Amino acid sequence: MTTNSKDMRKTWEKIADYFRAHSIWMKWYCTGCGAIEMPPTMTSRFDMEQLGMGPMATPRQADVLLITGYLSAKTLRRVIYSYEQMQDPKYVVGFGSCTLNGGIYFDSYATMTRLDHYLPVDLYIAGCMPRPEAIMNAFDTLIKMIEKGEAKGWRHYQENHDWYRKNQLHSLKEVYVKDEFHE
Amino acid sequence: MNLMNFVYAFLLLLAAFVFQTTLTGINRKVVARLQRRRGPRFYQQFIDIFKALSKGSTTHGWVFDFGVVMALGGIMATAIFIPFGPLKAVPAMDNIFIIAYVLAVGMLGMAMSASGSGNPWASIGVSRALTNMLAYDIPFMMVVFGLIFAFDTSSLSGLAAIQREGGFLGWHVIRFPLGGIVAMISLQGMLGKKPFDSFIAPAEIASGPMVEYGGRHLGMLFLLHEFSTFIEVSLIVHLFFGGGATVAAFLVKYALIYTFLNIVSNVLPRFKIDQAVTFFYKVPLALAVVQTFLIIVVGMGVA
Amino acid sequence: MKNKSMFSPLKAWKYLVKEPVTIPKKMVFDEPREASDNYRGFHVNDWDKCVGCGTCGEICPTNAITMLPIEGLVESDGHKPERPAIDYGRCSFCALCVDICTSDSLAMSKEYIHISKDADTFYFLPDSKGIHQVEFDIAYNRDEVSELLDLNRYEIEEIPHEGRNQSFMELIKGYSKEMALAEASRCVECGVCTFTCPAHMNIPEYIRSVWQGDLKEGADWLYETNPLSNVCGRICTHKCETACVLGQRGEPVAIRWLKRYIVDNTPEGDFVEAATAKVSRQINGRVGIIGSGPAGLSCGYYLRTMGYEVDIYEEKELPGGVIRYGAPEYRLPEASVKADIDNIEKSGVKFITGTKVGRDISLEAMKNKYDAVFSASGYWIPKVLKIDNKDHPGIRFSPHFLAEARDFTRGMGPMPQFHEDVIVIGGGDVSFDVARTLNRFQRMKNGRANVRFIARKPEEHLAASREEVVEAKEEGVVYHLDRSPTAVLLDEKGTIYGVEVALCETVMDESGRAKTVCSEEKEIIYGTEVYMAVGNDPDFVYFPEAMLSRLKIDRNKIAVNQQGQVEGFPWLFAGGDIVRGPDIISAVADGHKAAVGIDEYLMSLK
Amino acid sequence: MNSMNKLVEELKGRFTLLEVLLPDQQQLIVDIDQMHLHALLSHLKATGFRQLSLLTAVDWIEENTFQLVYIVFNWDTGIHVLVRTKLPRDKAVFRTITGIYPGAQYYERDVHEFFGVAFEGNVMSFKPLFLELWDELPPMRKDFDPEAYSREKFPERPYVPQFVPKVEVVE
Amino acid sequence: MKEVKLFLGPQHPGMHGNYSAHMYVEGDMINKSYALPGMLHRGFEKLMERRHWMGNLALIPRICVIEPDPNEMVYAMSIEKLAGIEVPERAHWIRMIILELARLAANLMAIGGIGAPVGLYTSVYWGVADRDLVLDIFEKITGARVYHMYIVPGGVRKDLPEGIEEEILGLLDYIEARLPEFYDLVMRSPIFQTRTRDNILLPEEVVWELGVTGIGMRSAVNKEYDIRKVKPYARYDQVAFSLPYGPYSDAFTRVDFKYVEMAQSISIIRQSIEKMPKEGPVRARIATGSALRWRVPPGMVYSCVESARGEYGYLVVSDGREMPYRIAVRGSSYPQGLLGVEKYLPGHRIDDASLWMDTMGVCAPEIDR
Repeated sequence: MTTNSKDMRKTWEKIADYFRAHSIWMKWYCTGCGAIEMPPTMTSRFDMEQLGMGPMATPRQADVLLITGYLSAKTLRRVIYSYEQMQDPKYVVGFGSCTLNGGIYFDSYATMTRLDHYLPVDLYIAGCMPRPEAIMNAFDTLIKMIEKGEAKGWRHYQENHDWYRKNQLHSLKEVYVKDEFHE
Repeated sequence: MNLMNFVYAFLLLLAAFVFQTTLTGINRKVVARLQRRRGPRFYQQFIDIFKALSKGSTTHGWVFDFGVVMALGGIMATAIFIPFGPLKAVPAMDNIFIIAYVLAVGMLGMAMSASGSGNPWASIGVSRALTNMLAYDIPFMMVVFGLIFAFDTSSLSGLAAIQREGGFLGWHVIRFPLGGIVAMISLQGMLGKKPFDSFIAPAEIASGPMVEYGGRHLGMLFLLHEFSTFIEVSLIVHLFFGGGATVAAFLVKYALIYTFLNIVSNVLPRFKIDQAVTFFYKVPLALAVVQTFLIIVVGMGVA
Repeated sequence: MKNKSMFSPLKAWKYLVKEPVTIPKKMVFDEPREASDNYRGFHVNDWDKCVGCGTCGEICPTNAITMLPIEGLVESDGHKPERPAIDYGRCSFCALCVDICTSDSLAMSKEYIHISKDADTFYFLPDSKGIHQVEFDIAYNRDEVSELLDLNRYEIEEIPHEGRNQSFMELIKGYSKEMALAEASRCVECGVCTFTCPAHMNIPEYIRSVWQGDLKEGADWLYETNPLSNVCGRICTHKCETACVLGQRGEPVAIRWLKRYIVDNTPEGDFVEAATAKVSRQINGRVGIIGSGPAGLSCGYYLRTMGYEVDIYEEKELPGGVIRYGAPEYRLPEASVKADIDNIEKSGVKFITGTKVGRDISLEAMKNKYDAVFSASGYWIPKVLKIDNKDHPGIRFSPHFLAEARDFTRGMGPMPQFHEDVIVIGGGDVSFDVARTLNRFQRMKNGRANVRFIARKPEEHLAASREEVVEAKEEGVVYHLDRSPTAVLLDEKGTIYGVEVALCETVMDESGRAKTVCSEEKEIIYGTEVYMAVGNDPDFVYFPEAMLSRLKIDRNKIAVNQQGQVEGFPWLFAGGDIVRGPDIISAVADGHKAAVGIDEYLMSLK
Repeated sequence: MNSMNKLVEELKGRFTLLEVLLPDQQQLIVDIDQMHLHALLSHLKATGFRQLSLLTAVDWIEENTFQLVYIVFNWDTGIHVLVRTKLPRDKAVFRTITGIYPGAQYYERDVHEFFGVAFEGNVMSFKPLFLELWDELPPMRKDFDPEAYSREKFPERPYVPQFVPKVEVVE
Repeated sequence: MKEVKLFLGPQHPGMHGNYSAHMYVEGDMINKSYALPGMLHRGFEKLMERRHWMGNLALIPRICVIEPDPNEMVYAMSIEKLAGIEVPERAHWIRMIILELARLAANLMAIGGIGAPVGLYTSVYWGVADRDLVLDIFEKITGARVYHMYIVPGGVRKDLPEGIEEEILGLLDYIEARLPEFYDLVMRSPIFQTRTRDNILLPEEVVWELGVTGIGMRSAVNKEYDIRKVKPYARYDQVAFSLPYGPYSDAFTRVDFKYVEMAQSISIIRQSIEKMPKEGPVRARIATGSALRWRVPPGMVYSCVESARGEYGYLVVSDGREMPYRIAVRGSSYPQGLLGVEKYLPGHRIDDASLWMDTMGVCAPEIDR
């Protein structure tokens, strides 16, 4: 990340970051199989609401986009679309092997291999899929990062939009979904 | 009205906000318990609201923006009229009709703004919300009219004072149990709690009117929600539970009622919108008719 | 069924006063719950055990494992200087790598949390500690149920034990197709063997050819590095098998027998083609080779494939050297030797037999005739034990006897003469060849045998290979082990009647080395003829005096450089026993190396 | 087993079957030519094989054919019948069976998308289903290399490992 | 009223998984709808052709994340049939325990998860938390929570850990005690019944037309049509169990049947633990050599098992090499998920759309593959 604005943060930004860190709403989008460990994380056994996190129905309300595993090209278009709908500041967490280097689907014609080519990723979790404990710890790390103002992926996306868009177009041909339904 | 009044009103509004938001937080913990988990920090709701306000937001046209502001303004204006136990920011203005009227401005603003977002889910949500309102308002208003008819006053504090004369047994909920039930059910509807929350059902219409709100707009929506909850629960406390002779009594009653509704809400699924309407027109309306009949014709419980 | 009640949902309120099931925060963040004893967490790899074979990477369904060369690790027999690195951007935590690990070094620990914004940290080189260098308990490990290797060899067919000591029929019949496929399927293609094989044969590749049923391709692979596959498929010392990673936990792949399976079962035409197809060009260059043993043949063949004109000089009647006049027929049938040598001949190598360098043609003459000379004259002068009466004419020596025996079995000579009660002194493979050949001759001629075998060491310390020791005993050779000969005993007429031996004992000293100590106690072993097979020496008579003085010869070995070039004589190359020894495959390797060296040398001259 | 024998006899009597295989006791594979496939399926459906469990294809690229496999199931006897037929690979056109098994509609679309087999009479089957903006060979064909496609479209991560330790050489 | 286009999914909270239904809505009624699958398409069938028979073990469970074990089972069964391998007796019983635990976990998720489309989140929280206890057992047996890779061709990958039987029995007792609480919370609630009774019907003709299997089929055709009964695999013919069936399939019955099935699963596991041989081999080799070079004799075979959503099958084709030649997957919910959405989702209200998806058992990953 290019920002070294830690010292330049204004006081109000520090306060805002405190609130942002402790109230992270995730977008309810199960992109891949890692999503199966989200219900245990969200519900009683691990209860991520303890961290102030909760699911949100639409991208407009969400702060964090969880990429729970592989993304097919078809999903990737929708994910990018959703990400762009989200309000700044926003964060992306990549779950498991697939988001890092394609995982077990590295040779699949349908799935992407590295997420950070298309979206700025603030945090990766190892595992296939990561256990709820790992997910919870990742959220904890994310919280600390936001508090310190280190989770600046969204700004990176703004600043390097052309680069990202070029990659997106290379892999997807068209970023926005066009089918008979979206005319 | 002078400057002092404004400051006073502002402080009461602030108190209402702090109280209701804390209560929401505590309730989240209570509900969590029901769901066999620990739940968030009790001040989580504050963090959520301030976070939302700190975020950027996309506008969908001036109707969208203006609607939210208008709704928040309307609701806050309404909240000023609500007595805070014995405290009143605007004395002698706690008339139910005024409250209902000003409240409508807020609701209308909300509807306007949501429709302005242009999202079809939002439109469906709005139309459901309005249908819902129609459904719960009729039985509720009927019972309230009964009360006004019986006691010849439409002042909230007035009605509350009348109840307190009879002590615990003087509460309207005891004296007019059917009306009490109708009011509680309607309140459930007003608050958008299950089973009457189909207008914000995430699983059906992706949270309906809220679908396009994010960041600051959503924050305002949260504020609005806290205030409207405060208004609606306070109405019931004043109308049926004897209001508050002291601030503490008012708050305790308020908290108990709110928590009760919440835990009821969380063990019930939601009605479809048509089923909700049918339900309101079947059960609460019938009860309301009977209650009003008893009040007006038989005079039961009035004296 | 009117099974409904407004109040039944309210029963859930009882949980308002019950303890939640949520796992306490402490068990999530501070000390995360311990995973189960079987958990497939992050990898751990015991570097002391790991041999770097890379089988884990082969099985990995996600291509997550790459073998990284590690600086400071040294390649050795059965060990590659590599260790697996795992890409957690690929890994699916299936643990197939653990199940197939040949050396039992890879396992999975109970560690399961790694979070980072730096993607590079997900590329991980496991050692015995975890990804964060914190020790976690080992969880998932292979057991015999989850084993993915086939640890036991498939038996090769042999001729029946009864009666086999009465003929020179080949002992091993070879693999059937089914068995060869089964054996070949055990290979994990790690290629560790290739390093150990002196000739660096393409072992995994030709085993793969067997497994895929493409024997022609297998023969092609064989001829890449070894023109004597028929021979080596039968009597190679198979060091590769001691390196084989399957030997870490089970029995190594029968590499030698699989090679033999290829040569035995490839259709003859394909086999000849595999040998000759490589000769594609013609170069203006001539090389003379002294000795047609394995080194000479190998050198000649590879020079031929490079396009050189090659003449091989052989003292004896037939080319082949030790493979023609050394190994006994029951191990290495004449047909196999002939097949290999014929193929080499078909590739265009010329044999000049019955011509001894130094006697019929001088080295000087060769130097003038050829651009380069390769000498692989071998060890043909027998060593003599320094015991009493060592020069008695009744004592016979292995090279001569074995050559006679071979001549007889190929029908080119009479059966050698021998007595009824014979004594063989030795301990290495050759002495067993002598003993077993004698044993067969005696039984063929007399119907009974009396071969007494004397060696200084006990059975387990003999230099010969295990199978020789076992088989010779089965065939009826009588062992007198732990005995050191001190004298050949002669009667009044001067004929031999026995050998006097001292009783010895072999013990391990502190450093773990075996040490043989002989006592004064003596014993007589009776027999009328003595065969000595205690090693051979080279014959350097063909070197002119002037040259010999300039050669560096240490313990009968000529000093050469990496490519077999004799120091001080750039046109002269040497290989085989006179340079390195001690076995055929090393000689083949020397020949190949020298061929490459000669080519480079001659090219550099142009 | 008895009902299986009866079934085999019956089918053999009514249709010219190219091959009949019995992989297990409750499974029957019959090969039939394209012409008679519909008649066979209709017959099977009428005799209790009411469910189409699966319709798929196999690409026998060396023979230059596609093999269509129709798996029908009789819930009462527990017998699966695999009806197979071959199509030339370069003229992969067949007729729909949606008239017999309406449930085949999406299976045919599936096969069309992944193998490029066209089903006449099933208009919907020509639309893309799982893939979006696909412009390559149908991916399940054997001559399509997914890894090469993936490499080209979705670049791999070039790791910069900084961890390779040096082992101290013990003399 | 004007017709509007709406899409349910892929990121709609009412949709389980990454799946989408495009709906043309007038008022609250759905006039026309199409399923939009493929967001989870990974090309499994292609990838399986590129990996060793054993390497595919890592791939197959990932086809259906909700209930991965039937995948492993059908794959193993296919190879065993092709290679003609006898599975050791004990392995059969262990497999049954695993499959039924998986069914239990899937059903717990389902009966809890039914709360999501109707807004009763408490049951979701409960259901998932209780399912997690099953996952704990799985972790102990197989070494992973979700993707077990435990049922392998030839048997199972490892023997059961010591003392796990008691833990399983303890868990079963717990779940058995919890089921009535779920029933009280969800099924006996009048509001839930109002929403689900006589709603989202699945008539018998539709079952046959689409090819729906599993609970949907049994509740509609009034027969005990279950692969476990019709063509028993493992040792299902040696345990006593009976499955619910009926002639009238509405949303309520289908959920109700899941409770009965769970009770049956519990009973099957108990019987298995009792009847299984206490020791013995648990795995047979499928071929000679190392796993890199296992070959399966050429042939074609279809195997199926009963998953929590119906008939789950693989068509496996081998050409005798070390990798499969072709594997085709029949996802149980393929018929209702695609053709069903197109033909029978219209006519329902949008309120019911996600309930439709849920009670029909539409599982996106197994459709997309």
